[in-house]
Formats: sequence, C-alpha cells, structure tokens
Amino acid sequence: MLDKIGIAKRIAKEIRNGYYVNLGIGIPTLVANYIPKGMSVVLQSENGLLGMGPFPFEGEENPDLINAGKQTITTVPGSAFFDSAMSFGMIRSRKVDLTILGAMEVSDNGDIANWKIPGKMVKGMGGAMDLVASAKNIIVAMQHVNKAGESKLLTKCELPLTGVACVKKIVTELAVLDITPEGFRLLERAPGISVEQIKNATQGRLIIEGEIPEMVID
Amino acid sequence: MLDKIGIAKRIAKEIRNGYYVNLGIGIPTLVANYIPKGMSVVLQSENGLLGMGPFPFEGEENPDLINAGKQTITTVPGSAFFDSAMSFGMIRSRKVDLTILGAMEVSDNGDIANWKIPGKMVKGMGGAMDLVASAKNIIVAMQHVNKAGESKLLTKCELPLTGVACVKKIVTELAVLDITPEGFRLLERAPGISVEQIKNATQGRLIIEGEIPEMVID
Amino acid sequence: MNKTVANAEEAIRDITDNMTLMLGGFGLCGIPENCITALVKKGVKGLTCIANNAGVDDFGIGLLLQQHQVKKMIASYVGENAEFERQLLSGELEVELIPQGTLATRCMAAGYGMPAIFTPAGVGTEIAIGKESRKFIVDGAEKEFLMEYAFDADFAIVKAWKGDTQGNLVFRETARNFNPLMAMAGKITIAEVEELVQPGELNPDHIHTPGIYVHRIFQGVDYEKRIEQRTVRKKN
Amino acid sequence: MNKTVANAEEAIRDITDNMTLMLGGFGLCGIPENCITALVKKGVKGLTCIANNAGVDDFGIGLLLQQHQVKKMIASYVGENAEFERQLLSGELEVELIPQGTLATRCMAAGYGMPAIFTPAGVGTEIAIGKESRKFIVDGAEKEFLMEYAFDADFAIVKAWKGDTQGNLVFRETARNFNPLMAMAGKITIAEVEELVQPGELNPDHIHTPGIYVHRIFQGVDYEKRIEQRTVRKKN
Repeated sequence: MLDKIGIAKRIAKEIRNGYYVNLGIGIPTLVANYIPKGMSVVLQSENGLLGMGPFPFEGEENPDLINAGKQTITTVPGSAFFDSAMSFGMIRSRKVDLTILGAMEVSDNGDIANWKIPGKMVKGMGGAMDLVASAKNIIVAMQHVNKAGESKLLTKCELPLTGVACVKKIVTELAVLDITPEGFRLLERAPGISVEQIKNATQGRLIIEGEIPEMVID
Repeated sequence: MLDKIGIAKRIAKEIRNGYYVNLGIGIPTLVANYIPKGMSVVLQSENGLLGMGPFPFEGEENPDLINAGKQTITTVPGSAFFDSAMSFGMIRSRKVDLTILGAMEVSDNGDIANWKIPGKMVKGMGGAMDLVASAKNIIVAMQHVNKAGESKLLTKCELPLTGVACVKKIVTELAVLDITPEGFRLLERAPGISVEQIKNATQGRLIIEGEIPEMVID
Repeated sequence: MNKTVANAEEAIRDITDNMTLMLGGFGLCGIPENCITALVKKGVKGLTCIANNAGVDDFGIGLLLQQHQVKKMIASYVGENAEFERQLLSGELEVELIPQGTLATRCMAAGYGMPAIFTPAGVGTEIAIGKESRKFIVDGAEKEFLMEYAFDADFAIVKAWKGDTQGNLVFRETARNFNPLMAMAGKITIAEVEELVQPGELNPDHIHTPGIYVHRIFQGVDYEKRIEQRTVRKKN
Repeated sequence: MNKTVANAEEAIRDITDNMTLMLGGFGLCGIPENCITALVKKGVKGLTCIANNAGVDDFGIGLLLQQHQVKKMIASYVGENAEFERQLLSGELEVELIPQGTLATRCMAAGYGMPAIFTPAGVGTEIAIGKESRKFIVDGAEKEFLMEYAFDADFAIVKAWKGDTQGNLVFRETARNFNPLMAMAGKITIAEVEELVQPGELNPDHIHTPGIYVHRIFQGVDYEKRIEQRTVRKKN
C-alpha cells in the first residue's frame, strides 16, 4: 500500500519532458519534489505564475510571492507573472499539459467530486471547476476507500460534482487506473496489494485484463 | 465658411479638462493642435497607446512608435502601451470620453457611413465600427455637401453604414448641429453663413429654434 | 489628469451602504489594506463584496465581516475564517461561490465591455443550474459552455506596487492576481499603491493597468502584507 | 523547455499549402519580417492570412501577395496596396473585412479558450448579416451585440522585441499591437525577436506573453522596420 509520498512519486512518473503542469493542493503539491532530474518541466500556479520554484529559505519569504495554496514560494529562471484572467485563459485554451489534483470521489466515466460535502461548511471550488473543465489531461491523486472502508471509485458520484467526464487517470494507495469508456481499467497494483483487494475496494465498473503488474517506484 | 482648420478648432472647443479622446484620421487629427492650453487631455490611439504626443523631430522617428494612421509619433509623460484587445476593450467599456471622426454621410437619427463606397475599392473599416458602436460621445467632422452640392446630412444614409444612431454632434464647414430625436438641431452658423444656406444644404430633418448664433473660434 | 487623493478616507468618501465593491487580492496577497481599514472606520453596511477570498478572521475582508458590514460575499474560496462561517450558518451573510476562472473572466468582461462570456467551468455541476448553456465545436468536438455575465460593480478597490498620478499601475509578482482585472471593471476605480510617482517615471511598456481605468489613486501607509501560509525550507 | 530554432526557415518548416496563418503587426509596425521572407522563399500557396493589414506592395504581407501565395485575407484595413487591389478585383484573392476590435478580440478569445465573444461593433451594418445577435442590458439600457467566433489558426507568427529561450516575450511600444493576442491564439506559435536572451534575463513582471503560448523562437536578422508614414516636425 502506498503512502502519500508513494502516490506523489508514482504520479511524478507520468510527467514528460517539456510539460507545463498545474499541481493542486495536498498530495499533488508533493509531486513537484519527485520530477525526474534532467526533465524540463514548468509548474503553473493559477494565481498568476509560470515557473514556480521551491519554498523560500527561512527569512526570505516574500508576501507578494505565493502559490494557489497561499504558501510562500520562489520562482525559477524563465518564470512569468500574469493576472488571473490570463491564468485561466491558458487553462481554458488547453496550454497546460497536465493537471494533478485531489478528489473525494471519482466515477467510472471520469466525473469528479472534490469541492463540497452536503451538511459541511463549503469553502468553495477555487479554481478546481475551471481546471477540470478544460484540462487536456487530468490525473487524480486520491484514497481508494474512505475511513469507513467504502469505495470512492464509484459508478456514480454521490457528492456534488466538480466536473463531468474529465478524469483520465487515478493513482490511489492501492492502484493506478485509467478511465475508459468501459470504466476503470486497472493498470498497476501497489506493492503488496492483490487484484482481489483492488476489486473489493472498487465500487464502479472495473476492467482487469491480463496480468496486472506491480508498480515500480524509484 | 470654415476651412479644415476652422472645423478642427471648433471641435477642439468641445474638449473638456480630464477627457480621454480618440481622434480619427484627417481633420480629427488636426484637433490635437487646438486643444486649449492648460487643459489636461489624454489622446488614445487604438493601435495601443494612451498619451500620444506630437510628431517626432526630424531624425527622431521611431518605427516602433506609430499612431492608428501609421504616422510616426511620440509619447508624453504618463503614456502607456497595451495590446489591441485591451485598446478596444477600453473603447467598448466606454472609458474613452470623446471620439472624433470623419464621415461621408450622417442621418438625422445619428447613423453614420464612412467606410465604403459601392463600386469603389473598399479598404476596410479599421477601428471605425468598434469606435462608433461603443463611444459615449461622438463628434463628426465632415463636409456639409459633396462636390456636386448634394447634402451629406440626410434623412437616411445611402452608403453602407458604419454604425447606427451613434453620432451626437456634427461640425461642418457651415454649421454645428446636435442629433436629437427630432433630427439635426442647428446650434451655430459658420462665420458669414446664413440659416438659409444651412437649410438648403441639409436634406435631413432640421430643427431651427430661435436665433442661431455665429460660431466663435479662437 | 491628476487623480491623486490624499488617503484612503478621501478615496472611499462616497462609498455608501448597500453598494457593490470589487476588492483585489488573492488570499491576503495584494489586498487594498488601507481602503479596507478606511471602510471599517467609515462603517458602511450592507456591502456586496466581489473578491476571490474573504480574508481571515482579523485581516483583509475579515475585518469588514467582524463589523457586520458585508451582506453578500461573491468569491471562489472562503476558507479559514471562523466568523465568516458563523455568519453564513446563522443566515446573516449571503454567499455566492463562483469558479475562480469565471470570477476573473467576469471582471475582465466588464473592463472589456463584453456583456457576457462563455466558459466550460461548472458544466454538469450545480453551478450550471438556471444558467444558459450552449454548445460550440472546439478542436473538432462539441463542447458545452455556460454563459456568464460581466460583473457590475459600483467601486473597484485595488492595490498596486507602483502607480503614477495619472492612474497608471504596475503590479508585483503574484500580488497582481485579480487587481488589474478589477481595476478595469469598476464604475469608479480606486487604486492604493506602495509608491506613487510622477507621470513619466513608469516605463510605458511595463504598465499593467493604463490610467484610463483608474479614477483615484493614493500612496498607502503602513502595509502589513501578512503571510497566510508561511512555508520555508532550511538552508542545507 | 528550450524552444529555440536556428532561424525563420526552420521555424516555418512545416507550414504547408492552404494553411491558416495569423501574422502580427499593425501596418508595417511589429511585423515578423524574417518569417515572411522565409514563407516567400518556401513558396507555400493557398494561404489564409489573418492580420490587421495586408502590407504594402513590396513589404510585409505584400511580398506574399506578389508571389500569389495568399488565397484569402482576413483583415480590418487593406489600404495602400495596388497588387492587392488588382488581385481582389480580378477575383484571384478573397477578402474578409472585420472591425479591428473584433479582429483583436477573436484572437484573444482563441488564446483564452472562449469559443465566442459579444461585441456591438457592426450592429446594424452589413457586417451583421448572417450573424447571430443578442440584446443585453448595459448601464440600464438594452443594447445589441453580435456573437463573433474565436479564430482557429494553424500557425501564429509574431514579432517581439525580446524573448528568452523558453518563449517568454516582451514587446516594445506600439509594435505590441496584435502580436501578444495572436501569440496566444495559434495552434503552433512562432516568435521572432530582435534579441534572444537566456531564461532569467527578462523581468518576470515585464513579460507580455508567457512562454507557455510560444512553441518556437529565434533571433531574427536584418530588420528593416520600414516606416509607412514618416511624419515629423521641425526643431523650432
């Protein structure tokens, strides 16, 4: 079973040289730490930055320089600032190659729910609805089951949707899966996890074809 | 009867302190030379400049710095450059206080024709359709009659329209007129021109109320 | 064309109860601190605030919430604000949540004189309920878009890094965010700047907001520029 | 993320007959001189060119017209070009005239992922014929707008003052004009610059076009920068 860092490491392997990538808050943010060395990747922060660098050294925090999670950050050579309309303009026009974000539920047709739980205080969707509605390629980092052991990979999302038919790939603590017209297609098992365990943890349509390899991380 | 400079001088008197003004090609361009001293006015050039200055001194022409008529120009302190979308954005959102442009025909409801003569080579509308469709206040500088002595202030334009019901005021070689719901309202006569002459030169509905004063220029 | 006013109090002098205000900033980054303080002092009530976020309990728009000056908040994300949550749950505060890109583009639409825009954000979600939608062909495939209207705000209040007395503005780093968009969108736009300079001191190629969009400008004082999430790494 | 190519020939290598190209510039100001020369040399035919103007007889897009490489011209103003006029009158060349603001905004729409925009330009004129129109309330009054579609161009070719190897662009003075809009709108965007620098040499607050929009960049040579209307005043 993968921990958060394992999920981040596995997702990092999906990144290709030359990609512009938008990373959501939480596990997706960790992905930045595991981008293979030598690969040229530019991180977009939807509050208005291309070329996001690591956190600043202590004492060098700049209140004017934050990411979409409101964390203090730095830039890298070649970075550019822009306003929020241009930021979502480049998202809508599909210039961002890969969007990685978290989810509470995903359905087997690629619907995603990650912004609202009825009865709980709603904080807002931020940029998530814009991102999922436009992204060329969306990978979701999420837990396969909730704390009660119930699957979060469903036939149909129960929570209010963030976007429809948009997720392309899911990486959970148990597995890597693609979204296909026939449902979730199992690609890889987490180390030590059996196909049976994944079957049991998946409520939506699950396609298992041939031998399912164990993930290789690191 | 006014010459071109007289028309430009008379129009310049319509400018108020603090105005942002867009000047079309031809007589409107001359208006810049007669803005009353001490008045703070910013000229917009729709190719992407606020704060247009005079022509450059000989030898100081800059090919990167032109106005919408493609003439070499200069800037003034406080000028700003921007792209064409923002330029027409500020025009559409009515931030430009006054637009001054030429016309071939104007009708008594404020329609204007100034871009196309059937049978002649059409060069294009440039920014004229955008300007007339959005301007808060449009003053037209034009000849009252054509070379054949026919009125260009009509009940209905005969040439293809540039915009509808948009012109607010007209300054010709003969008169100053407002557009009202009842038609052209005569405000001023050019020096030496009688009301009768203006009547004869105006085909559209013309309102003459009370004594019509002669223009005061300079 | 001198648009300078003495201070925030003078800049907001004619903001009255029940008006709609746009407030620039992303989180606490690039917010008009001086004008918010002046609005608290003036005590105007019943405000509708359009801003990406609602500040924190004791800073930013949170200060207006503390004094019960906000009737309605239009934002994309309103986390980390206990008083906000209390007022919302008690029904005292009305909230409209809007996707961040839609929020930004509705501001831009107002500044660009476009009455409405099309966006795919929110299609198939509860955000789409009651909204007109329309299909267009994009990259050879049919795709659905929502029609969203330009905002209509009485005042836009923005914060820039530098500005000149004619209202030209320059923003800095990610403090730019919504500020130039809202600057274009207000019926009256107020800009507070860290440094007010004379016309000609800003490079005309570096100006983000041309002065035509700005009606009042002043040099602010005592900027706190609070950091919401201080994240650092250690030097080795 | 190095997007540098050697020269114009390499940048336009895969532009083929019958493609749609956007070309930046206003008149002869800020036009991609090197790429135009390379297109003439390559001899691609049947092009649809989207540009504000069509150049003059022996410069700018006029050079493509001389070689009969343009099938259709989409522009706002095509004055001062005798060969253009001849081809148009002979039926050899198709022309679509579009209001300048509509042209600019349709480019921006493409770059911002908006399938269509609304503009009042052309309402009540022949430009409106066959187009969908719609009324919106603006400042309390009903106003009519035309719906205009985003452009769809195979290549956008722009000229900037400076650029870095990652494709970030900075424009200069009124040579900016349509360039940043078209840079956002091409399926593939080629930028030629007067000075190509390394990442980090451009101030990130001064970049007009972020590199994400640019696919190929090179430092151009031998810029003529011809002036169309040389207007001057005498000293004293």
